[in-house]
Amino acid sequence: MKKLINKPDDVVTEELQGIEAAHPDLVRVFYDPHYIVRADAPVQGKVALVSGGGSGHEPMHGGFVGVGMLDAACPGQVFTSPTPDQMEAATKAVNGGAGVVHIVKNYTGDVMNFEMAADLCRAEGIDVESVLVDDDVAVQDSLYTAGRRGVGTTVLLEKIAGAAAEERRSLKEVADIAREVNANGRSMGMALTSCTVPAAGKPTFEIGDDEIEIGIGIHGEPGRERTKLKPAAEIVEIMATAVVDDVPFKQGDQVLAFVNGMGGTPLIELYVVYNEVAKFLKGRGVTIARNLIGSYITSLEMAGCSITLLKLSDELIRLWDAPVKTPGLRWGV
Amino acid sequence: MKKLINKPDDVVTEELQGIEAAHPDLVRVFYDPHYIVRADAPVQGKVALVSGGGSGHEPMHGGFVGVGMLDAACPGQVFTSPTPDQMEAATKAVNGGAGVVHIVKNYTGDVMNFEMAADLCRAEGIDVESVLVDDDVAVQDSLYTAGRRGVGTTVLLEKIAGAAAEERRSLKEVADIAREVNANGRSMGMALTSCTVPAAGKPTFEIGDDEIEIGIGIHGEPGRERTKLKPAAEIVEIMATAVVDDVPFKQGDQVLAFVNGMGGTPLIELYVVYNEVAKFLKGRGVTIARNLIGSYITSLEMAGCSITLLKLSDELIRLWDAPVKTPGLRWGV
Amino acid sequence: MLAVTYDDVVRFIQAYADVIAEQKDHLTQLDSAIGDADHGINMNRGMKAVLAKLNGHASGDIGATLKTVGMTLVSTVGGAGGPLYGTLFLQLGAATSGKSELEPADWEAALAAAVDGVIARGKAELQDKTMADALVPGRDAYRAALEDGASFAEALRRSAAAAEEGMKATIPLVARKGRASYLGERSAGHQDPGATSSWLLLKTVADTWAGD
Amino acid sequence: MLAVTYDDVVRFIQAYADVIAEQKDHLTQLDSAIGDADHGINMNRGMKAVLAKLNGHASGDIGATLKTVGMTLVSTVGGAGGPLYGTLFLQLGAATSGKSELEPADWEAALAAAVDGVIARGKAELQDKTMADALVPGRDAYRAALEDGASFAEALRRSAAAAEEGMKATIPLVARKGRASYLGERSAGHQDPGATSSWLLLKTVADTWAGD
Ligand SMILES: Nc1ncnc2c1ncn2[C@@H]1O[C@H](COP(=O)(O)OP(=O)(O)O)[C@@H](O)[C@H]1O
Ligand SMILES: Nc1ncnc2c1ncn2[C@@H]1O[C@H](COP(=O)(O)OP(=O)(O)O)[C@@H](O)[C@H]1O
Ligand SMILES: [Mg+2]
Ligand SMILES: [Mg+2]
Ligand SMILES: [Mg+2]
Ligand SMILES: [Mg+2]
Repeated sequence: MKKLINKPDDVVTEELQGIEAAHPDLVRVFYDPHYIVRADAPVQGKVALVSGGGSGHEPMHGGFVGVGMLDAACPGQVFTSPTPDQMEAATKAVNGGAGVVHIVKNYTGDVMNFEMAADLCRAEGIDVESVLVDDDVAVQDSLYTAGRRGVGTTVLLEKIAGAAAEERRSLKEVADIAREVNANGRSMGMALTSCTVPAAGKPTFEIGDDEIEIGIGIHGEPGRERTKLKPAAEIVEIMATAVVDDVPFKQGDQVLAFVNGMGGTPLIELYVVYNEVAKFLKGRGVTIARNLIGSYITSLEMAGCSITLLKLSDELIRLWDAPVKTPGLRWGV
Repeated sequence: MKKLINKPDDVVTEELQGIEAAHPDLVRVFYDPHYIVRADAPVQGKVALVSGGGSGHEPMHGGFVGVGMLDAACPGQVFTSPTPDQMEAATKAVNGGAGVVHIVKNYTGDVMNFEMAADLCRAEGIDVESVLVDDDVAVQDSLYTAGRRGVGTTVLLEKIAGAAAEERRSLKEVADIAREVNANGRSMGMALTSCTVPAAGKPTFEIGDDEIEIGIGIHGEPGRERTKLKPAAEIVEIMATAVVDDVPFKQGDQVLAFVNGMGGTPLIELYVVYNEVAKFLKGRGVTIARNLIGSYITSLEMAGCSITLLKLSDELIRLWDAPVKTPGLRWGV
Repeated sequence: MLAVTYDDVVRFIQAYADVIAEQKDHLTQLDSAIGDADHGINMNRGMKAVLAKLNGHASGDIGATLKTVGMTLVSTVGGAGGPLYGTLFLQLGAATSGKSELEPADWEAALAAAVDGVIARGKAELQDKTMADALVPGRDAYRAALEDGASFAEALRRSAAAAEEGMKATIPLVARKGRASYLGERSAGHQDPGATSSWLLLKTVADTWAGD
Repeated sequence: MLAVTYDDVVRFIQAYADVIAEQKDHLTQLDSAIGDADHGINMNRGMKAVLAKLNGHASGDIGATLKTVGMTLVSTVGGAGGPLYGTLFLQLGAATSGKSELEPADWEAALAAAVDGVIARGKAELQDKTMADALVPGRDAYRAALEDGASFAEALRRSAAAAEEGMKATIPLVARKGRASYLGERSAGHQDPGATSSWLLLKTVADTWAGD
């Protein structure tokens, strides 16, 4: 295992120390338990957004804490859901009296931990609304599984719901907008290589030199098919078809196209992929009104990408364009 | 070779098509020859900044074209200097009558191609000032070599000189500020893994599973030493010592600390590295006044990082903080 | 053996921590086949934290100590295992609150509450290829053994044996809960890591309390 | 052979493109040892572009055609090789401007101008482990051969042979120019890729014009 770390057990804590040292103007970091809040938390009268999940997906979620996006993030150990005490402490720290939205990616661990946390918070009189993100079309037969995983749409949802909260909308409104984003967003990922969880020390899965995994999860969960390496155009065709047919996105729709790198993918490849996505959507008569290209929801050093499409209303566009100032996403300010 | 591409020969062109499709609000892309200019070029009365270099270092340089940074970028083939006709065409396209600065990383190919281009441009009556970036302390005995390579400082220089140009400073002033940045910036890189040039199809160098290369160049050029994998703290100690002792940075200095990923390095590791850099500089009494953490000057999918330190004056801080709006770097607007 | 003392409970907790430490890589390995390669790491982090927490804090109250174990697991394990094992121990604790000894019927009630808690938390049904597939037969076999008039020790041994069978029976199953469910048919042929750590729990109970 | 015709020059250019295509991997391999693994790829891209450019454009003017080759290389090769080989052909072209035939002395002058151009562009000195280490002996041997009274063909063969020796002599050298110089002592023991492509150039001249 080759990583720029010290001891595997210390990775998450040291990452947090790095974030604390780097962005004191944007965030404050707490260690017992682990959570990150925006520098000016709690913002009185504003609905607060709390998310969290296993580490290893940076910049998500810690990198999205700041004005216009999350109020707090709870980082778990690498690829391991954080714990209810983190979520409870974070929720209390950012509660500005207008209620708190928990943004939960649909993984059994995250769901159960956030459930326990929400119970604890409600018992203390804090209004908590939980919003589940489950946008991964790679998971089929979702009736017979834990359901679709939460992946790329999470980033877009955190941005858009964050903008709504910044406008001082009510708890219900912010949660509804978040759910609207989830309902209109779909993703699919693929991997060229595996990643290695630091504490495990060896690759999560084996994959041949000429193989790719289509439909990969962000923790290296297996996808729909293991296939031979293909040209980018064919890979995009497979993934984008699955995504587009699922909502379904129709001719004339406006979308946000998000091409995401898995952590080990260079930007040059993401632009090649984006070019294919743009051609594909043009062929389907779907207009890309906004886009995001980069590594925003990652799987450690995994090479690969995911494609997320979010159907946009004018309102969602407005909220997407609103200023955001976080370590990982910034514009308009 | 596993990459998200179609044909190796088409990578650069398709990447440009992706950039064109993604950022029509920020840039315009030309194909014969290849160059990228900011959407509103030429800006009359403003000194224009043109840079360029081999592709494979994305977002540098194409991702830095836009308001407050570069007016144009010329992408070569992967890891291969662009050609004088590209530079000449780009220079003409962005010349707003106040002269053009060519920002040239110190590689033999880049230097000679930019030299030929500058000759062509001057012959057509355009005032061109060339600024060389040569900040890589890994290159020793620079008297007996082609000199130090241009690496991380390039990103900071393009941002700061871009801000100066935006203030309508003169050609000489902008070039002088750029040279001041180069004089006060030093970098050193390291690699955990090699990268593979698409057209070559196999890794540029071999490296053992437990080895790292300290002092690596951004094209995989060998560094100062091949050594066993070490903890991040030790790696940072070696690199930061070489950087700090070279200017030298002294107690009380204010610096911009730039921790850069080589393309295949996940952000979680960059924050672990930044944490070590912050501790190291604290130990030396050097204050980090600004920072930049992310993959901005990359070597395809190479895993590794570089550390750049730039000694800051109040003036450089002000220019660094000025608004910038490019695909790869954005704030204040 | 007619009843389990406070010290027996502490010895069980310590022994379980040892077993988890020893089986850490094996559990992680099982999780890497159909999950995300962290079950052993997570459980071991949790049980190490439990040991640190209990160290020198002998309350004498079995229920209070088991609750502490549960709280500690909840806040240190994370993932699916954290809430599930946390709930398991919290429920064991709630059912044994204030007790300094456990008689066979006390353990029957505690185990029933713990298994109910895990099922309420995770909503798994039998054959979903989860912890429940080891815990439910373990609970049922214990109860049946007592009804058959078996000794406490014998009932614990049958409980562990039934859990082991349940665990092995997860191998051919297609997972329908948790991360392994994403694999669909491909999850068949692998033993469930959570069922394995649950068998280890009931086995450790038997080994500690019904030791020869 | 007393003089080289326009067609001979075109045949040389075509043959050099073929040789580069054939040696592409070898040149890239040499560059991967002490450079960035692109010399063959770059030169091949350039010579392919040259063929496309020349195709059907027989001007009859040797100088004009060689200049076109140079311009094309400048705008397609990139890296260090582009300006250097571009300059080499531009200077060959400038020295032979308007000619439809080259006599031995014409080639002497053209080669001298080309080598001067490469040195002016790259500022390499002998033994810096660059193209110059093949080109300079190639030029000198050609001149010396003519002075010795050798035939055009023989002079071209000696030129190629001297370039080959110069190329081989780069092996032990420590590079002081270009990318290989970053390697310091570690550049010793490897043959310089640019010296190799330069030898191939002079060898192709000899093979094409002094063919048996
Ligand atoms: N809904 C559920 N109910 C009961 N047990 C479950 C459920 N989901 C998962 N599990 C158990 O959790 C185990 C995985 O635990 P662990 O690896 O710690 O969590 P994660 O899947 O979050 O990484 C599985 O092997 C399974 O036995
Ligand atoms: N300053 C120089 N003068 C002459 N030749 C040089 C000089 N620098 C480099 N070269 C030649 O260029 C060759 C490398 O060319 P190439 O690989 O095409 O360029 P790059 O180094 O930019 O990738 C070297 O092998 C060397 O012979
Ligand atoms: Mg997990
Ligand atoms: Mg090159
Ligand atoms: Mg797991
Ligand atoms: Mg080269």
